[in-house]
Amino acid sequence: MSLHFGGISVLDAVSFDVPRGSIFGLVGPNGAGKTSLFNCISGHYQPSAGSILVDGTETVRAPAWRMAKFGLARTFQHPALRLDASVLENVMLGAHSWMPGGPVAWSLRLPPTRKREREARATALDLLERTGLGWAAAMPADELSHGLHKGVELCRALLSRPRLLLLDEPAAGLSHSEVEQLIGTVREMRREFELTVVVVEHHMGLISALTDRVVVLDHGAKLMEGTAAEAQSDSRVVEAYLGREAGADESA
Amino acid sequence: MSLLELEDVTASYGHAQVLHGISLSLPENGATGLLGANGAGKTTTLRAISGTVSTTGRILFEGRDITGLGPDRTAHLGIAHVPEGRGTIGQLSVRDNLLVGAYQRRDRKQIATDIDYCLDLFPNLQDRVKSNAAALSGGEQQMLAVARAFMAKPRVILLDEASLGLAPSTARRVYDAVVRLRREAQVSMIVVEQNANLAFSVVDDATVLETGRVALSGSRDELMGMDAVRRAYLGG
Amino acid sequence: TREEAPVGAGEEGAASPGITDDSVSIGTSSPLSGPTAGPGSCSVAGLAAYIEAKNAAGGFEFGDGNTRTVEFTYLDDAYDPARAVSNFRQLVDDGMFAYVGALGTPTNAAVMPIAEQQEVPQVLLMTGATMFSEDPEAHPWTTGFVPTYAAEGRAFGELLADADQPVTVATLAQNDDFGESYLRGFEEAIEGSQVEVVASATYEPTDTTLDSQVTELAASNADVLLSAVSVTPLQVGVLRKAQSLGWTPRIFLPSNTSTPAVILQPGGAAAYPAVYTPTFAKNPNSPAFAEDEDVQAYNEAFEQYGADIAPAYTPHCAWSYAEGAVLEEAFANMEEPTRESFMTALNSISGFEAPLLLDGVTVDTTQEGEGAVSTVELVQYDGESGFTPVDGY
Amino acid sequence: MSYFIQVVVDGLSNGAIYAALALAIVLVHQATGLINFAQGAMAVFATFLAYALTRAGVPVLLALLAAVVFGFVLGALIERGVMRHFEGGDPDTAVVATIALLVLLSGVSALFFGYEPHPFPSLFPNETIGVLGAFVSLRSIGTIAVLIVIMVLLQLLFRTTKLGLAMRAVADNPQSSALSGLPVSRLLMIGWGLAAALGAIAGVLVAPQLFISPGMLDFVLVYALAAAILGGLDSPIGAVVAAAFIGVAEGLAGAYVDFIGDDLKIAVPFIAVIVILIVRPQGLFGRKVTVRV
Amino acid sequence: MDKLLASRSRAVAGLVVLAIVLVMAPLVSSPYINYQLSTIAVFAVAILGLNIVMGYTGQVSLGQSAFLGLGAYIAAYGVLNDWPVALSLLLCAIIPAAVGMLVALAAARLRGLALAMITLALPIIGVPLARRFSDFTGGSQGQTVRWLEAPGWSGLANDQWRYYVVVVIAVVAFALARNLVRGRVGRSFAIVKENEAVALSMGVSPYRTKVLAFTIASLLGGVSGFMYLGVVQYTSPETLSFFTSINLVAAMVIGGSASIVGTALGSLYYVLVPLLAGQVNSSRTALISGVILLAVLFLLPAGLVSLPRRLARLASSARRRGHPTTDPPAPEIATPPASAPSDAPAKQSPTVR
Ligand SMILES: Nc1ncnc2c1ncn2[C@@H]1O[C@H](COP(=O)(O)OP(=O)(O)OP(=O)(O)O)[C@@H](O)[C@H]1O
Ligand SMILES: Nc1ncnc2c1ncn2[C@@H]1O[C@H](COP(=O)(O)OP(=O)(O)OP(=O)(O)O)[C@@H](O)[C@H]1O
Ligand SMILES: [Mg+2]
Ligand SMILES: [Mg+2]
Repeated sequence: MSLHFGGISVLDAVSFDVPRGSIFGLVGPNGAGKTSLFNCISGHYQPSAGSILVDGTETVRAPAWRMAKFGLARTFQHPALRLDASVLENVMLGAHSWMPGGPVAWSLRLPPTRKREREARATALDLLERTGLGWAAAMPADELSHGLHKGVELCRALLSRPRLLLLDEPAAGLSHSEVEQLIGTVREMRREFELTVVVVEHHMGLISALTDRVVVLDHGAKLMEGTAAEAQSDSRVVEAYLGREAGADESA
Repeated sequence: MSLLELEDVTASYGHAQVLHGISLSLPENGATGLLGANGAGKTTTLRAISGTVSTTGRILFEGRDITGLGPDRTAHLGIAHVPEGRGTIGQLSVRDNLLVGAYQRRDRKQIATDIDYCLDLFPNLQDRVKSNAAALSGGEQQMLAVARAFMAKPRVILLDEASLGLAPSTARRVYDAVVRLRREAQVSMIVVEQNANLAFSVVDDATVLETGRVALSGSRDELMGMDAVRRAYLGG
Repeated sequence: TREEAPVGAGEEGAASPGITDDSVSIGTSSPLSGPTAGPGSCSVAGLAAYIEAKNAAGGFEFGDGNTRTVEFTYLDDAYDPARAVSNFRQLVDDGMFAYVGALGTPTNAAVMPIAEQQEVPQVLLMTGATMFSEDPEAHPWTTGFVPTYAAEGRAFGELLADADQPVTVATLAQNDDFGESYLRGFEEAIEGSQVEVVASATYEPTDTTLDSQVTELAASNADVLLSAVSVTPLQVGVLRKAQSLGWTPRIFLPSNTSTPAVILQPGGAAAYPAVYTPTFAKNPNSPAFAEDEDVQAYNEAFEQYGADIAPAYTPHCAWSYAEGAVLEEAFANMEEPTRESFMTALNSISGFEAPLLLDGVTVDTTQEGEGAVSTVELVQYDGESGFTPVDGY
Repeated sequence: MSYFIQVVVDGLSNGAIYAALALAIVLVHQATGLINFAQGAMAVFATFLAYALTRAGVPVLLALLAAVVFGFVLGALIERGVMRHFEGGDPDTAVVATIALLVLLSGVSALFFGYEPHPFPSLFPNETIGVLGAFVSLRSIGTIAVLIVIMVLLQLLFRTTKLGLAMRAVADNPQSSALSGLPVSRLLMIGWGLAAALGAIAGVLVAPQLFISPGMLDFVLVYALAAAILGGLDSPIGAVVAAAFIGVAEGLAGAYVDFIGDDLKIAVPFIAVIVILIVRPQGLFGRKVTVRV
Repeated sequence: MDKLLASRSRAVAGLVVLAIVLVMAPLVSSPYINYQLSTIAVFAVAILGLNIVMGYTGQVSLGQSAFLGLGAYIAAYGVLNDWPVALSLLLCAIIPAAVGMLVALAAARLRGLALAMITLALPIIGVPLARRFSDFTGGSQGQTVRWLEAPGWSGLANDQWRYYVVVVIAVVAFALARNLVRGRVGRSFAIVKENEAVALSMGVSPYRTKVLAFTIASLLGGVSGFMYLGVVQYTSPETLSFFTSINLVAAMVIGGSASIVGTALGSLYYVLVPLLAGQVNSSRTALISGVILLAVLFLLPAGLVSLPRRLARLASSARRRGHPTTDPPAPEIATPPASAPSDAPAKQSPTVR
């Protein structure tokens, strides 16, 4: 798969395969094209060439908003929430893709819509509770600190009942112990919802602890693929990405 | 005498008070870290200093009370704040962003040199000097925000999670540059950093915040020696 | 039901609402803000000046022997029909006896059916739209004051038709009822004569300039330009543009956009072989009438009671002042303090010489299909600040 | 042929009227990111000062200068006293505040001068010259010349000066700009002041033709908005080109397409603008806003 | 929970009182008051549409008056051709909705001011069109009707009958709109306003959502046109003028963007302020309305709807000053430093402050 913007080549013939049920890591230096790759999968960008198969279905031509129906959900590198709305209301958006009914049904409040709304609310509260955000459900999102927005986004993505979850730097801005908790949550969720997860992260601790396999991107091209440990000992990866001492530091 | 002194500072967003009396002091050419859980008030403390949140108490900079001065005034005095999240001016090019950073300066020639220095430090930016900042990757934007603070030639630099979204090697490079800045240009700094390993590699001492109050503070070695701190921030 | 019944209709002969033994309440609504506020304010200011001056001099004599002061209330509708209706209803609610002299076609059109249902006089309207005077049977409570636009157009048509020689005409008309009636009157009058309309254009009152229309008309090189434009700056623009294109036809201007100081002089009208306009009232600012008694009375009254409402002069100021006198005349003939009696009195005025009306122009409310003033006199611009009577084409 | 040229020339001189106000809209948008519905009313307000001065016998050029200075002060004061209150809030509220200013300033102008249009002396001789078989008034030529100068100056201001850069930065992201030491409030004041001063020039240029009245620019504002948006909102050149396009398209449609006629000719430029925007949402000369996910 | 129930029963009580007031009002008021109340209902529905597309979905629309006018013309045509009222109402909803949808289908890919420009063109082109097709519209003289007169069985006066008709329509429109913006569709509006990329990732098509919002707005605009004709009994090109649109936008923001109650307050404002200004001084209405508009914006930038909230805030902050409103519980995750001070008493070297 490739992607160009004007003259700039962002992704250059990248291919890889994510096995069902695995947690897959995507790492690489800044500007390597990780987020852009996510954007291609989620349909926000149209790849210049190549194909993307989700569960065997070609999705490159599908409009982005249909991707949720394919069971795809993602978080964003910069959390994007409705700051004026409550945390719960933000999470509830996740239920959009599986809730039934159009404008007519909703303006008449037909019984099925009410039932689904209650159901979604309960699930949303449950998810918030389990990610440690239950106390914030009723608060406006802008009263939460930056770090907590990530958690809200995760809940929103999970509420859409995804099969494939794309996480873009979920640990950015979290302290060490918070990262530990995040790792726990993701593992638990994967088990429970039979998720396949692709995660972009610079936090090598998280990558090592969480992922089954990683792909390393550099300048839009695939540098290597293997386990996290393999990646961290690969000299090209250390050179291009980790930097010598940092690599040693982080793998501690 | 300390360069920057916070005395019993409180801060609030609208009606919600989030800092409840923070005191802190940053010596000339010093570097201090701010630690704390999400929502502890680290960002808000930095905002109080740069004047982007409503504040009471006393904040002294070079002995002068700067409490309540707006961000442009504090910036003018030499306090550069690298904010959390997207701190770039999206619809300006990378170069223009750097020029904005140097707005207060008059030394044209030196500005050009400094831009080159920044682009050198972050080769990613070099390739994209002409594109809009908003097109950059997350990490590239973070680099640009840091570089813009450098361009201001500040006396104090407030770094709010400057390594956020940076690749490990790049993060290292940022902090190396910060250390060099401190050594060569006598810049003092307050560092907020979740990656405590990085933070402790540059600071002399640190303060731990907890729900808007100072929970403890001490020198780098003292803190690193404490189990609780190590467990929470260093993962050891 | 409540609304169907005329407001306050009571037993025979009892006083209508809004009138007591020593006062009567009169209301109006006109655009006092927005683009039409100039004429709108003037159509209030002149009337206010007349009424207040008369009140100050003791009040109005009524046909039933009482002398009453007139309480005059005016509201702003900003040329918005919904607001005009609201104002009308408010005035009725506050006990208005009659609604007098409102300016604006759509606003009055919106009020008309309600006035009818409630049997409230909506009279001496400051609009020349034919709909307010063409069918008194259907709209017994509504009358117009100024000559209909058609009457003005007709006067021009007659002038040309009478000349009995081939004349080519270009017309420029506002794309609404004003322009349409103007042209209708004109075309009716030239029917069967040697006068031929060779080019015509229209414009929207919101247009910024009419250059392109004038350019188009100039291509016809017609002998006469009938410029039924009611917007001051646009009319000036027309006069300037035509001569700048080297086209100097004889010009016909409507009565509301032919003030020498504001339109003719800035427009350079002296460059044209002749500029005609219909008129029925004296221009109080014209030196020619400086010694006129009516004008002096007007100036005094206006200075005191009207200038606040309308800081700038448009002919509507003089017209609505004259209207005050017509109102007085109707009051004088009103035998009972009822709206019916008022309407009867008002509809039977004829040959009345109101102040500020030109010699020879009289008020006649008995003719069907016309406003209270229906005679217009064509005058010709003298190249300075006045007019001279027309001596034929 | 000469008829065609005349129609085009007329269209251009109409376009000049729209362009004058469109430039002010572009300026304030570049400096604050807002659309200012009161732009016309502010211009009229300043032009009334010039009007009062000329009536008192001051030469037009001096009156113009006075109006420009007054416009600047007025704009700066409005920013300081009114608009500052709405900065950082919902932009819709700020835009409605400009609507309030529009109503209020028209009301104040009317308080002193009434709603009736008054003649206004022209800066340029009231003569016409022949060009290519068409007649052009010196006033139009003068207006266009002044506009082109302003357009170039604005382009230079935004693209090459430090002030222009700072204004763009503030309009885009006031928080980050302030942290870089940009005097945000002063820059916003300057932006409003300059836009209002420019508005005053526009007012004095067009008043001889439109006559001065509180509502003089109300409807011009609609055209000017269309021109500014079609031009790309951040491009002075774009605004002028778009205004010329709108003026000429309207004139040609009225002159040559019979079924459109004089009443509907206004639809032609507006529909053209719509079609162009659908194809090129950033406008003719606008730079695409970069949005990243 | 108790709190919830309490606030719920308070809301129900409020609604009951409101319903009683709405039902009783016309019986005790003069035709003039009823006219004003009816116009408030008319413009409330127009502003409601505007609020859906602009307040909730974030798409600037400067063309709402065009749909208002279109609806009024359709209704007037219906009166002249003796259509049943229900048919008129239906067509007044469907035709403007269809027109709005067509415009939106072409325009909804745009955002911000480009979109505003397109909506701005609607009244600009609409006015001369209305003049042009005078067979249908009555041209510039407009269309006068006698319509919606009280049937004999009702025992009501016309003004009362009309009041009930428009208030019933308005109440239904408000109830439906309130439901709509609360649930799934409302959330899709909100996220399109906030961030189209997020909308996409959550399965919301911004394009379809905008088209939907525009369609609903035009539908409500058309319905309000129907009501307008019923109340004013007249329509003309002035009804769809551009400046009406601008005033509607101002009223919407003044009432409260993205708020159902705010919409009603905005309409109240739209109708009452000119009256108020006229009471003060008819010759200075522009000045006075401008001052009032600015003053309200200054005091309540979030709209009239925020008045109770603001008063409550003021009152509560006066009562319990200095007490933080929301205290997040000590986060469980970050316990170590939280307990550090007590674990490590003062004899330890770090300065504990
Ligand atoms: N919409 C766009 N327009 C122009 N360039 C783009 C666009 N999107 C991405 N790019 C460029 O593509 C490159 C890759 O960006 P991307 O965001 O995918 O990087 P990344 O790997 O996620 O980096 P980071 O770790 O910093 O987030 C960057 O150089 C970026 O500037
Ligand atoms: N705009 C705001 N309005 C109201 N409350 C806010 C706002 N921003 C932050 N807060 C609250 O202030 C407190 C401190 O937030 P702050 O951003 O300073 O935390 P932090 O220590 O920087 O956290 P993080 O590590 O997540 O960045 C938090 O409880 C947060 O909920
Ligand atoms: Mg990225
Ligand atoms: Mg923070």
